[in-house]
Amino acid sequence: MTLFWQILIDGFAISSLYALGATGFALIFGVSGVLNLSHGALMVAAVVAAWAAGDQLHVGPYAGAAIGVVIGFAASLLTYFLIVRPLQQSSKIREEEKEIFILTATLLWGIMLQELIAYLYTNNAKTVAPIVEGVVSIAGVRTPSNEIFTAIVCWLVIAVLWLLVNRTRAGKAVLAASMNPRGVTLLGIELSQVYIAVWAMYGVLVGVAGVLLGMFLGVSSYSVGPLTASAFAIVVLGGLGSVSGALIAAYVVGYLETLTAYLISPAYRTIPALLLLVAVMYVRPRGLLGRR
Amino acid sequence: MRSASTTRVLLIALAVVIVVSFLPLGVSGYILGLLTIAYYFGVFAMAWDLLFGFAGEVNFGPTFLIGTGAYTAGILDNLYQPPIWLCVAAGALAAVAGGVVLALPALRVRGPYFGLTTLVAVLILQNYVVVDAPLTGGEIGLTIPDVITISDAANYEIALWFMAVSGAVLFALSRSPVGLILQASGQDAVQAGALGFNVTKHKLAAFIISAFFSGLAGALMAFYLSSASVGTFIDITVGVQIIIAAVIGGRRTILGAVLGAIFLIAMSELLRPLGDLSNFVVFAMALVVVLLFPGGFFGLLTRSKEHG
Amino acid sequence: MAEHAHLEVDGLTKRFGGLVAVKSMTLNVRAGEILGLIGPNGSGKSTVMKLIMGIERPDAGSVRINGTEVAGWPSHKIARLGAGIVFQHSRPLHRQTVLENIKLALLPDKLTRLLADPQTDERARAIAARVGLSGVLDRRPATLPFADLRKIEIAKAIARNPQVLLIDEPFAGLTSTETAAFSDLICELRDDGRAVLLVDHNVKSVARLVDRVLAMYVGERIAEGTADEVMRNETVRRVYLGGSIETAARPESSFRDRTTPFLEVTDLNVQYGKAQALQNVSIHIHAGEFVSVVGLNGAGKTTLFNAISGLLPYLGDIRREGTSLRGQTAATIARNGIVQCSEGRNLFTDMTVRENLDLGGQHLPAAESAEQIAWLFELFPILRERQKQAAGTLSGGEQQMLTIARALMMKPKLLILDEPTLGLAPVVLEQISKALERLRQTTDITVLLGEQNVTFALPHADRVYVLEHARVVWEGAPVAFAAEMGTGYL
Amino acid sequence: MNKSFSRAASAMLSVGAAVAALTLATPGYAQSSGPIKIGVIAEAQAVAGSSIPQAAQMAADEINAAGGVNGRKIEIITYDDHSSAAEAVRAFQRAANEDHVNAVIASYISEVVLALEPWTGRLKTVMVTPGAASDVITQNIAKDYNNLKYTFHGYLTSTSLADQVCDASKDLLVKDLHMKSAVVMSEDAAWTTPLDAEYLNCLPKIGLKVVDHIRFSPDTTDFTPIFNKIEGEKPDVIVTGISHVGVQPTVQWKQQEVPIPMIGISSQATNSSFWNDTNGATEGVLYQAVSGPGVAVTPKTLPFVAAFNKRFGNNPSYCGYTAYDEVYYIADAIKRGGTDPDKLVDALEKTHYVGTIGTVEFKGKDSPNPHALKIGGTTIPGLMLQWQDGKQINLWPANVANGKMKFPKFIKVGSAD
Repeated sequence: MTLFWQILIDGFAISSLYALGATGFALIFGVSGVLNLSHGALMVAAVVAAWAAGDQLHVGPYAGAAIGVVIGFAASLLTYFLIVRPLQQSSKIREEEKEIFILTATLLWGIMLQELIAYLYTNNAKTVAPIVEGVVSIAGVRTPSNEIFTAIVCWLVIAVLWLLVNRTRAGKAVLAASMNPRGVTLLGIELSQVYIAVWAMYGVLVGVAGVLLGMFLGVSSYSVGPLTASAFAIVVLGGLGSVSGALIAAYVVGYLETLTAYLISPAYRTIPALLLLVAVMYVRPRGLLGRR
Repeated sequence: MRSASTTRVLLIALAVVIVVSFLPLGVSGYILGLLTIAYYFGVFAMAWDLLFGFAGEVNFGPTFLIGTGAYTAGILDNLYQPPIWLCVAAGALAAVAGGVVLALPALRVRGPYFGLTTLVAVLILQNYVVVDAPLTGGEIGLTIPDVITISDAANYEIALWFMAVSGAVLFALSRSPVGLILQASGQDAVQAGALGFNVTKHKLAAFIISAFFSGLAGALMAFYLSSASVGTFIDITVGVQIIIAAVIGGRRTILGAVLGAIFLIAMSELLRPLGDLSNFVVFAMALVVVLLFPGGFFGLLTRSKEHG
Repeated sequence: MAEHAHLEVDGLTKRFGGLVAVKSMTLNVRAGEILGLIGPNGSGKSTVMKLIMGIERPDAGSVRINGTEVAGWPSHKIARLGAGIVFQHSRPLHRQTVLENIKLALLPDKLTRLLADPQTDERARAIAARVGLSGVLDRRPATLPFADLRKIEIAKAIARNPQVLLIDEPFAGLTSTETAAFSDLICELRDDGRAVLLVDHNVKSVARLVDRVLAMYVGERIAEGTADEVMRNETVRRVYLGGSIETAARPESSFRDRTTPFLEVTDLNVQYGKAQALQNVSIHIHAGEFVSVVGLNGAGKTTLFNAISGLLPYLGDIRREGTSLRGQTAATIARNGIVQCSEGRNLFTDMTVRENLDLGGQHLPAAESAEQIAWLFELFPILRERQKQAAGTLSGGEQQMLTIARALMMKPKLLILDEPTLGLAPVVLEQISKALERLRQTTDITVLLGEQNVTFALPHADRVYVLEHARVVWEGAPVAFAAEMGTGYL
Repeated sequence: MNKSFSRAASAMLSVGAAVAALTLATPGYAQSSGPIKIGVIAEAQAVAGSSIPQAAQMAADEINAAGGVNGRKIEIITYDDHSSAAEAVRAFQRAANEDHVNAVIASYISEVVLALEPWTGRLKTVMVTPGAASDVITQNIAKDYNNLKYTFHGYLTSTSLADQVCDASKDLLVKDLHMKSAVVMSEDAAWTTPLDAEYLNCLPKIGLKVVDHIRFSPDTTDFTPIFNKIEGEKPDVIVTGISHVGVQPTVQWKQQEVPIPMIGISSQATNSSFWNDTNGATEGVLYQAVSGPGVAVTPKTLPFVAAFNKRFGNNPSYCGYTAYDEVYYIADAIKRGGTDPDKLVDALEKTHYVGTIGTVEFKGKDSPNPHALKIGGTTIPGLMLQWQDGKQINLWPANVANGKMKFPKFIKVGSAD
């Protein structure tokens, strides 16, 4: 019985973190059709910034976390203005080829960030000073408070995002753009501003997800690739362009990994999720909730 | 007339290859070693370009094919020590089988979905290699007891002529009727079908050919290095380098991919004095090429008026 | 039927979800015959073509080519059996020359053929000569005029020597001289003894060529016979021209802004790649006026509207109240009051009706927005009932009403309606028509309506333009339309 | 047309040009009377790796200041391999063929060292690794001695590491704390296979019953399930074998307040920056090392650490100690045997050198692990350190201990006396 609760609680925390990380990735794809392969690098940049603020500037955990989020935000906008927008607006590249160019360029950009981070702060894994410490007992399972904190913040941020998108005018414009960009233009809303808004929202998401990841698990510059791959996998599993699909997929992957770690062996942790992904691609090529 | 031009390009390339084949007379083993690796990478990138540039399939997993070839050859040599050519052939065949496996989803799903499937294929192979350490050597790599030769010059010539032959075959293929059909299938499968072409058959063939050369090159390179490891043959960063080589060399040119591969490897060596930052600079240069010169090196060098 | 028909289609049916695109279609084309398959946009004629070619799989029915049943086959097999298709859009290989593009079509479907047959070159040249491409053999498609690109498509289709040839909108985007040359080519192909199926919007465009015409409407056959017979057919006339039309046009002199009309479009030219989508088009609309632009699908209506909305680059001038709109973003133009209900509707399908409307009113203060919604619910009562439903779950007619309502939320000075009747049932048309009439009478809104459905376009209009092959061919009062343009429009 | 193809030709000629440029860019040949060259291949971005060239350079400077080797100066040439085996092979080729080094000190990563191993034979160039742990390195030498004898393993093999952990545990845990059971927790990797095998062999011998043996994927990020499982089994101690991971399990061990101490191999814990990287979560972690700050393993240890700290502003990583010693004993071997590779191998095999981590002696040709370091009392004793308040305190062996074992509050150690 304890095992059941352990799996339930642990799976929930890690899945929430996956969900938050993948939400931003799904949002960007949904609205602007960009698969941002520098995703992992942006997250790591946020973690390392938060760590460095604590380690070198000796700011407290709250300020450190805030600095991490700000760096994630800034890095996201930089990615948009420096890499994505010039390619989207390029007249030299045929429309149908833009996708591969954006993929390649964001990939390169991600590797550049990774190299730069390793250069400045070595490739050692870093953890962000946690905001809450200690453990509490839930249903007989001793659970780190930080794990609960992570899950709560993830859901708070997702909830805020939901409110932002569903309850504010600017947010609705973003949501509308994900369904029909032309329709948004026809209603007098500048798409370019919608894109900036969405990359800004994405930046905050990446920043928060990164900092939480840094507190909960820790990352190194080597995590860039795996983080991008996991967000990509979750988003595709959920169905490209579907944020709710991404949320469900995050929990499927998170729980599958946790179940494997508990019931089979931690050595095979990621393998069932990968096999599931391949199976879904064969049976339901558009993902769980995919529309496109 | 056009076919004459293809012959002409091949003749020019042959001339360059012959000139370059005399390099062992004048340069050190180090330069030869560098170029040996660059030539194998050139083959990887050319094989990728056949799939992407002609069949229109974005394959994030070239290392799935390469790794399959390298590890099959290496494991076989480790276990039974058959003649080396047999190991290499087995590597190429295993890669072809891998290519067929990879092609199955490609015929069903497209674009990013296919891209992800290929990525997952790499991750699964990587996991397998790490988990099945008794057979594969695990994360520290597989030591391959036999070598083809330990002479720098001989290894260089093997890589050079292997690349030349692969390049000639792939290039001729891309300019051949089959290449034309492949390109038509990649660009517009509906129209190609309506012209009477079995798109599935041609795409499958492209996967098999790409896999064959990838696996062959992987197996040969493994014997050259006397070891195979995840970091040299399978890791996604290796795949990324191959893709970048092909893109900055010039997509859909086959031969451009070789330029890209040599550029990447030569640059990372020339920039060695920069130490830690050298990789950063190499990738920044590649990014500039992608942003400003979408046609790549080959595009820059062969740009004719029609695009102007 | 004495002759052995080359193409026989019987009971062909295709459903997309709940929509029946083609319903029990039967047709046949004999060797040496041209059959014109016509129908307004959305009638299912292109689907018929795709079903024959195996690009879509039929749900029921049979397709026989030279007596062989091919329904459900993959298209490459159907092609090899002797069917060929000329697509409307040309998609040549860009890096290859014209000659190589033609050679492509001559290649066998074999992996072993690494060197082209020596005769291939000769045959490709012969085909090129036949379609009139000899002069440009070594050029790349990107450097060619549009008509030559179409010729490449024809050349590719006939390279495979098909016994059955399907041609989609053969003359779209061509000038009249080019059209004539193209017609001759198609006639020659028939005289070779091939069965040719031409698909187009109206009888007129193919009348000179065809031996028989088959007219379709919402997936079904409505008439078949010679071009003349079909043109005289009552059902066809009703589909294309509607019944008797009552008009309520106000004379142009009754509008106050006579010297500087609200919107003035002068010498507008738009190119899509090589194709001329609009050629020297000039129109104007007065404040408060209801202007209809009538034209078949492909005539250039949507292009005209998109140019006005700032969605396309163009040559010429578009002025609003004397000020040029050039340089303004599409969103600015919309915010300033020129609002378009586009042909594709562009609804936010996963949002509710209410949310769609709210987005339309997002530039308004909250109170004003609520007021506007209340008024719109009166205009379209069904939307009030459906307000919590996702837009994507509405019926076609409801979606159209929502599109119009959403545009009206922006309190437009000029409302552009692009094909609001597309794919809608007559009952729904009636409702929308009534709403428009009410709008016209109760507000001083200016409307620019684009339609191929004349019944819908004329009653409200004060003035009518007819757009044909990228040009304005007629301008006048609605009453004069039937008399002056009626037959030409069929 | 012709124009575009002449451009294609020039495209291909530019390949030749690139090659030519490379050729011109390379320096000239070294003379045999010139300096003794030692190549150092390591990644500077990694904490463990960055100490290697620094310590090597320091040793070279000291030797040169003292007059060099037979009057010849030592020159250190460094190559960054970005921890990639492929890049390391290129660097090795450059070192051997282009820069004509006399010996190479290379990498702390087993994958890289194993990839270089065949090249030592092909290019007949001596290589000593300051940090890789895999037993396979020396096993390969046993299989093909004539070709691979140029490789020397200048650090402990996995089996040796496990033996040292057992020795220390016997004194610290069994004798002092009366512990009876253990769980072995290792990353699933080739280097831990012999390590775990030896753990399972030696732990019962010292009186620790192994109640479970957990191997986890090296790319694991969430360790909660693993620690939960271990807690359920109520062992007295967790014996670790971790290297690729380090920060993550340590931080989560602390966050989850796992009441069981960790002892064993934790490569990252040897880094002086580990306290900061884990934000102090490493408090109480016990880890094996060959050296430690403030621990006078030999009279040379502390002066080395002080000089290193003065020059580079931080403590050397474990590879720093070994790399420093390696330069010295390579120089010593050259002094005895000259620069001819085969003679250098012979001389290195006879090495008896008191360095910073103990006395370096290599196992002989007939051992199952030729060219591996001899370990134990008179050779390399090994240490067991513990992180306490941001400092690395040595607890074992007793003669060089500089502190007492203590654990954070959440650790429950039953019967401490």
